[in-house]
Amino acid sequence: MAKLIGGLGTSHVPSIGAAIDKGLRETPDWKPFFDGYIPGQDWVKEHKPDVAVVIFNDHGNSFFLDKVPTFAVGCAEEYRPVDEGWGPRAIPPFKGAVDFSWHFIDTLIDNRFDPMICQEIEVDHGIQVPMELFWGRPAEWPVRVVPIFVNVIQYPIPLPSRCYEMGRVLRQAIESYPTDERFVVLGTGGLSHQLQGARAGFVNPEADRAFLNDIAGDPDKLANMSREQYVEMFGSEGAELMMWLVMRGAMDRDVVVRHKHYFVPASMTGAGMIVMENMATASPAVAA
Amino acid sequence: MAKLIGGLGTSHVPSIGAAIDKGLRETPDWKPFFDGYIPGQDWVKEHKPDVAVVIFNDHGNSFFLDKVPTFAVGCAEEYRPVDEGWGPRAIPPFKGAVDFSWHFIDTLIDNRFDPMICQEIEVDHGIQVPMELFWGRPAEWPVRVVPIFVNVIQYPIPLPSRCYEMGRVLRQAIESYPTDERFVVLGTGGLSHQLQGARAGFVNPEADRAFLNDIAGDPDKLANMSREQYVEMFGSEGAELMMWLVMRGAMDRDVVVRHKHYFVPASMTGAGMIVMENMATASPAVAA
Amino acid sequence: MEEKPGQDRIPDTPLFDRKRSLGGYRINKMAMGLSRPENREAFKQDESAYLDRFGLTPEEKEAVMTRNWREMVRLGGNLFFILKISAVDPVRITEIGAHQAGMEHDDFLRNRLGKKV
Amino acid sequence: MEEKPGQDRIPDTPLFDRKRSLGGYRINKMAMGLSRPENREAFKQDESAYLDRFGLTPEEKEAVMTRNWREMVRLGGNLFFILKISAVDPVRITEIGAHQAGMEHDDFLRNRLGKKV
Ligand SMILES: [Fe+3]
Ligand SMILES: [Fe+3]
Repeated sequence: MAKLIGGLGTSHVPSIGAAIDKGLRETPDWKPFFDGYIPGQDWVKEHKPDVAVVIFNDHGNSFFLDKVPTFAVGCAEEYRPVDEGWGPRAIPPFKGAVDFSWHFIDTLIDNRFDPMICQEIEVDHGIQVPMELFWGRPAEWPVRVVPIFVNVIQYPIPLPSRCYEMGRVLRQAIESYPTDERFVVLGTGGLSHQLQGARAGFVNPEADRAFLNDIAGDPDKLANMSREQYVEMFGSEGAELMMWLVMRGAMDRDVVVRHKHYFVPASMTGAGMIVMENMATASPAVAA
Repeated sequence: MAKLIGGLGTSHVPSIGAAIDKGLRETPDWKPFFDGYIPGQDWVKEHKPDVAVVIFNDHGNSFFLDKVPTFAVGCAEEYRPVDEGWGPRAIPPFKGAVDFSWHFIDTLIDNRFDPMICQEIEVDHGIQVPMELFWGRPAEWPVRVVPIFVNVIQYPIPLPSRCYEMGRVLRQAIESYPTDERFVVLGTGGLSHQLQGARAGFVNPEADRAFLNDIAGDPDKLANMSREQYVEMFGSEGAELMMWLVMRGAMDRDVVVRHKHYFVPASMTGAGMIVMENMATASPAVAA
Repeated sequence: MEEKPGQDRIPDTPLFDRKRSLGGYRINKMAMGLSRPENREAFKQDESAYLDRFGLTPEEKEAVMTRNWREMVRLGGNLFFILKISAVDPVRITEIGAHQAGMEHDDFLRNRLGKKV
Repeated sequence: MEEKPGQDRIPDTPLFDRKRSLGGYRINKMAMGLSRPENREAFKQDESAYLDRFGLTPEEKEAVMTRNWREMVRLGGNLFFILKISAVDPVRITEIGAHQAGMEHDDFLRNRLGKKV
């Protein structure tokens, strides 16, 4: 059976992609941010996952307001970067883990989830940036992906606890998948930021740091918070942080934190990263 | 609070619409079929519902296979007939019950359903034909509609029991809606038919008649059947009959059957109709 | 990943599962295109060129151009999409059914649908 | 049905709820259009004509043409859509933020984002 080897969390701010494209990595504004991801990149190199399940939201690029899915799961052979207004970014297309995607969709339906099923879809910075942050900019991505789109823009957005539940179903799908492939799950988005209204520019480093602790140690607390609490604590756009709960729901109750990083502001956002392994299967030296 | 005054069930075969368009209502092939709906039309005239919630499936007209929602709920001001290949049919557009649609969507999300939310969408014969069968062909529809699209074409399709559960949430939304509007819910599709494969032309009048009994008297049995049982019993396309469970799930356990009709074949389909009221609120003379 | 439809779980009953949806994607997309008047016109004018626009394989093209409904379905075509061909090039749905059942039309009406013909 | 956005549930924090989604539909659809190169070209060539294609009201047009971000949001514009305007007519997102906060750009960077400027 397939195996879940880790849960990763990261922000997905578009300016991060733009900074890479413009060669700003070593500038004083960006260096401390990017340096924080080096341990995450090393972890990925060492653990060589085959499949990355990436939970993110579309930002008015693949979906318009005419038809907004609450959850959408990709099962395409390939996902190309979408034109967000500046032309599609020059990064390699993502190869899909098609067969697992369908297995996951079957498992979702059996568990009373109602996903939209996407055989043909383009993807925005919501998945691009996390992939670049952990895998750099290879000529071809060394992992195949399963994109999970969550509506966190148009209300009603899903309950945080529903995201957490979806993670449990994802875990079940991975553990019932008859290959020996190695899976990582990436929760993306956040941390605190607000782009609209008179509170624009709101960041909350204290809440962000607490979140990075709780996502590992007390995820039930985060899953039981209301949508309004997310907005209040992390800003109107920072509420997307609830997508990390899908990733966390796929993991065991007890996890080991391998790496963690926080930097503020990346553009207008509190930017965080975490690498976790399940305690039960973590290498003994560290788990002890 | 709003009130559920009845649950209607009907087939939605496209040939029915074509027969109306071509003026075939009085031909020997069609007259017995259409005559069966007269009591249903009378019931509607007498009870004057304000809002019709219509559960149906799109037939490769509003959605393609690139992005297939499991459940989609309309919240548009207007739903125009889609071009199914013959040009859009000349019937009046449907007016949406916009505010209730959003209330229903909120209620679904709160109850752990994951609908796609549609503010702009065209509709096919799946809703057109049922509306014509019960309301005739008025210059303007005297009810506003809430379309609920269910994927019954591309597997995995939802579980019958999930459809039934959605009906309970629909009921909750109606009963918590602060107007005095009168609601009917229409389950549509079926009954037995198969359009593809060597078993094409399969109809099962015996199973259809049993279904028309059980949908009133023993809906739990129908909700607990598997998707495969639906296909076996009602044909590959007849399996869409499970959509009637959304309507039935919105009603009380005990109902009164006001009218019922069965005719086979309408085109290649076993065609059925039912009109039910909740026992508790049915007029005493009949409920007794 | 197998591209072609597999065994029917229920005899003679093709379920439109992932394999058929994948395998029939080109045919179905081509047929979906026929819901636009300009595409119906293009299909009428030069069917072969219209089919090429959607990248149909020679096998798929032949199935469509010979109106081989059984073969279209075997290749993953879903009836709700390919039915749009009958909007351009009229054929009754019962004829499409009879063809798939491998029966004469009258036999099909009589024996499958119980009609008196 | 009220068309205009109502009270914020959380102070100074417009949630993109049904009212804003309905009210801002035209602005957002226009902005979504800018994800296509030919539309970006049309916007650059004749902004007013491009906006008319999407049926913007005079109030909406004025908000867009004066790059009044606060007003666009008040009218139901969602930042993820209207941000595409900045792909055609460059402006930093922090400037858009500062405008909405009603602050000078440097003050905004310093006091909201904690930057040393
Ligand atoms: Fe985001
Ligand atoms: Fe149908």
